[in-house]
Amino acid sequence: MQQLQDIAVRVEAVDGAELNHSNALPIMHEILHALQRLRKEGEGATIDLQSIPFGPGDEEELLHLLGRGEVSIELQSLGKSSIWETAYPGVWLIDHHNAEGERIALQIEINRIPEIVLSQDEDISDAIVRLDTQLNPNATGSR
Amino acid sequence: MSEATLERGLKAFREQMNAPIASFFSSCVNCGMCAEACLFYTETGDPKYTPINKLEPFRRIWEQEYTLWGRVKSWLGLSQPVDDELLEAWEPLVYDGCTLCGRCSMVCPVGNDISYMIRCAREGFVAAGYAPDGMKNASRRAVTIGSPMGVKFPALAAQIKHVEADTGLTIPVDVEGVDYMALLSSMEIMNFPEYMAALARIFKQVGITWTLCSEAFEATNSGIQIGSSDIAKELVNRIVVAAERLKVKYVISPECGHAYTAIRWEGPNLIGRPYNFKVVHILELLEELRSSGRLKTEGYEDARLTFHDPCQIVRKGGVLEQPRHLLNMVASDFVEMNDHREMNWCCGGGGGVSAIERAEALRLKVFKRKKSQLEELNVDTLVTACANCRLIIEEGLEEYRMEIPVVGLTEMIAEHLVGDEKNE
Amino acid sequence: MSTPVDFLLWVRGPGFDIALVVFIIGILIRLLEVLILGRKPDYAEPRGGELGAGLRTLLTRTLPEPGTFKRSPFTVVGGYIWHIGFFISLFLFVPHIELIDATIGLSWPGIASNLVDAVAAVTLVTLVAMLFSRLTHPVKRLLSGPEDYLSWLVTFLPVMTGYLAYHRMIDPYPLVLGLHILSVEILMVVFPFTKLMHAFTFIIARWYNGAMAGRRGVQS
Amino acid sequence: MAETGKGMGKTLAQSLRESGVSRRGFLKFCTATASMMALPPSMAPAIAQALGKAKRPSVIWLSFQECTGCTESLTRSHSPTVENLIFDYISLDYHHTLQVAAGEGAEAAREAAMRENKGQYIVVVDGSIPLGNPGYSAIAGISNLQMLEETVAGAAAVVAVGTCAAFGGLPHAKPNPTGAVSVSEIVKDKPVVNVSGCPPIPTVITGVLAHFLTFGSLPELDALGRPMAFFGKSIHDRCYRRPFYDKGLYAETFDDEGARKGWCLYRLGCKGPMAYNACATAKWNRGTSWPVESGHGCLGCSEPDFWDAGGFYNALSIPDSDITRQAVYVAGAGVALGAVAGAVNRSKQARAREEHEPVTIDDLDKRP
Repeated sequence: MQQLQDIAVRVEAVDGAELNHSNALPIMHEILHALQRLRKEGEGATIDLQSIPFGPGDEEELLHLLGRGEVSIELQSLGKSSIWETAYPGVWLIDHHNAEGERIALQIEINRIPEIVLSQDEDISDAIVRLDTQLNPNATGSR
Repeated sequence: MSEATLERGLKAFREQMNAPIASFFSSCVNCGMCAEACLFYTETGDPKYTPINKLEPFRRIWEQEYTLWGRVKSWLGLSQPVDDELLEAWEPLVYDGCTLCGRCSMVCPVGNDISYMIRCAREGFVAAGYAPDGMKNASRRAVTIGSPMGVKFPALAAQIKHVEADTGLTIPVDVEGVDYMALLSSMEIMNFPEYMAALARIFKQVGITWTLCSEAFEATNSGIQIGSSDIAKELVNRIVVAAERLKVKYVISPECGHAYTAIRWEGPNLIGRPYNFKVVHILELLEELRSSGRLKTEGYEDARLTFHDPCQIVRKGGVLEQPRHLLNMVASDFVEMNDHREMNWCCGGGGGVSAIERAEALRLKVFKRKKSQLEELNVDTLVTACANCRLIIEEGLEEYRMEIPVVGLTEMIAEHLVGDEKNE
Repeated sequence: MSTPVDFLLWVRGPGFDIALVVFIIGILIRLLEVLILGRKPDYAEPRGGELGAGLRTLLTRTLPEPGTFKRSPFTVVGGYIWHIGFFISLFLFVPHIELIDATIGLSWPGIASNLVDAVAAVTLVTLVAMLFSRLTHPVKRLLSGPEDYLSWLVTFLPVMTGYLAYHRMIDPYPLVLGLHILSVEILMVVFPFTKLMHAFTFIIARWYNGAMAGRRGVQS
Repeated sequence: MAETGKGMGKTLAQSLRESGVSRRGFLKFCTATASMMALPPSMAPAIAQALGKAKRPSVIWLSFQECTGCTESLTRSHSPTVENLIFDYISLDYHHTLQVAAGEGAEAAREAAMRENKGQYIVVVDGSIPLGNPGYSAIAGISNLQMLEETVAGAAAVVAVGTCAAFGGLPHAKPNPTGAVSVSEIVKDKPVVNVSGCPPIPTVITGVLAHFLTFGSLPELDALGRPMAFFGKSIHDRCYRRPFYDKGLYAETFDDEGARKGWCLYRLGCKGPMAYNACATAKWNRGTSWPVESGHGCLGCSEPDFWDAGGFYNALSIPDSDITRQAVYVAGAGVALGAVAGAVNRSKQARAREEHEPVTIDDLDKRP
């Protein structure tokens, strides 16, 4: 069956400028302030773009303004997540999708590295167990 | 015999109500701007002299008897009645504190003609017996003797003799069929006989046929001032009867403000019909003579002089430009006051106030407005065209020790007549 | 009347109907009870015409006489600001134009809502200043009675509730919108019975003033 | 609340971990949950902590006078998503549209869930309750009112889903033939959350359930009992077309230049200013669009009495009645009454003139 997202939705533009509902610019300002705070106080910040009432074209405009930087990360956990640093170092875009490929969150994180990219303690502990089991298949509870 | 009672007063108020007054009362939002136009407020600073406040009794009659909502409020007992106490309290505001100068009527943003309303309100006051003694006495003298100052014809005849002796001209009296019948005010007869002389000289030069009337020489009308149309009608009627008997074409209103209002604007309505003659103010006549080239003058006054616009002649009479043209004919240094023409300030003694003895202190106080206008200009001479203004201003100048001569415009013109033997 | 929406529906429905009936009938009664009084014929020979002079005064009285303006600038300027502000808010705000269009079928372009908002804010401040002046200026204090303060209040409330509604300062919106409409209905009901009538009768008054003066050859 | 109950065994975090989801995946899930609950991203760690302890609550779903649109909204538009993930971790023990069991078996499941989770379970209701004739709507011979009362008796909280359950909705619209009322008019002794909308936004339904699942409590509510996180701001406040409203740029018809340029739809009857909902951010059809973005004004479907709040295409500011015609009649009456008032004035004036007694100089003085 055809998926809803397969139906092409084309917004009939009157002219290009009309489609920008100028929601992108305030967010750019918010990003600037967060970036300044990050450098001064080392404190990160996250902006949930799904809580912002974007009109047609706003998201595209924002992503265009932010551009792409040097780092791209792909995360495979409960579906794919695309993470990339924008043209402004310290400003990251995080695009979470579920197993069906639907977006479940779209965020901008202002940080040295997005929190979700860091390896988690529980997973590291788990890794130790698994690695240990693999290296010492006969030993029991060596740790 | 009838008598003045509250009931008659209320009836008179009711009788005066009409669409203009109802629209005025409906429109007032108590913004208080009329106060700033009234010299009784500006010079005393007492808010009770705010023009619209002077109309409170009349306003109540309007609201309670001529508006639906006001009637409902009255039935519910929410209205304050108009009673003797109220009229007594307001009498000094309506009479002593208003010269009917009409300046407030020029500034009201919603367009209320407040001085007209006060004129109408006085009908109610006088019918209820609330009018100042001075004005009552003037009215009595006007009706019984023929002049508010008690001037009888023999007194005029004596002045005529003096003037004739002075000028060598004849002052015609009771001549039938002439073009013009001149009126005089008592003040001109007693205080400023030079006006009569000026008329005689000017009319001789331009060749106008004219007369005085022994039965109707008095132009002033106390009925207009006290606010009784009945008395005013009786006084106007004397002039109408005389003018029609002498078959004149014109009646000349003299240099007296309210006389002009009485004979020119209120008269026909008081007698209930148009006249068979025309009424002109002396300045209107002179200007007509000047512009048609019949009136010729020579020489100029050297003195720096200004003109005091008499309210009833200028603002409420419509004779605005004539005095300017005439002055420019004989004056080389004529300056206007700051507020002039239809925005002039009253001398403080109009509307009958000059007849109220008890108002003298107030009158002198509000004269300060004219005083400061004169001080701004630093003039040598003040010209005016109203005997009452002239007298009031002279008194005021004396009180404040200012030495500025006050002259009548007609006399000044007469002083410059070409070919008059009096001119050197 | 249990929920704000019920309240809004009432003020937009029966409430508005009642207010409109009182407003229209009241104004017509007030105008006719003035006009039908008429005036006596004037037999004095006129020096000038009444009609033109009356119409001219109708317009010229909109501007203050310069001397009076100098003596009471606050009343004049304040009066201008709030009247103009009130009319801009009333007639150039698009939701109001929609209402007028629905009522009498006339419509015209509005102006930017945030401009109306700024104007309304200035109007509010001015109205408060005018009230203060009325309470403190000796002349205005003497003249003013309950009716003057009632007139002020019913004029102030629609602007204030309109401002609150626009800024959604009271939650939920149907409540504040309902309050706004109710305040206008109160204004409409009070209007014919108070000096707010001057909004209509000033035309008659100015005309008579100008006509009476014009007849005598004076432009008042 | 929502500590252990029978059949609620493991915590959500444990279940996820056992199904091979990494901590990182769990954090991603928490991020999505925060976004869904309209909570700030900074809440994600708190959600992670809470979900680490959360147990699987039992949910009983009751459908009364409704069109099933609410259930459609929740289910039909979804392939498995984060909402479904949530649903995997609640126990939907009774939903007569969705469940396999029928008849007595279904009712038995409801009774079992009520018994086993007494005081712990959540009741979700869609549809209004008729107070007129109980026969207007009944399930398994039990009237809606009776079923609601007995089910709610042991519940922890009630979620009224859809405008019918929240405010009476379409059945409640005039003339309300069945005497339909909302859940909150019957349930007075339990917390009731209204998730209004016709239908409500699916993520809002799941967001509320997620909140209960996550924090074990109900979210903050507005005066109408709706979660502030979703209903705290009006459509108008969050509308991307709001700048056009401020600038005074309005579409006059649905096909004019203004409409094509996406100007404000106020004049076309948009009820955005009085409607409180999250459409502008949550959007519909998985974020595809929402009514205003599609070029149609908001109907205000999440508000009480929205069916009776005037025409959908009438601007919010205009009254409901036919004022123009009414004004003509009223003006006629006004002229007639004004003529009467004028005549009364006129006669008073005339009488005063008739009764006029001339003032003479003899009666100038008032004689007592």
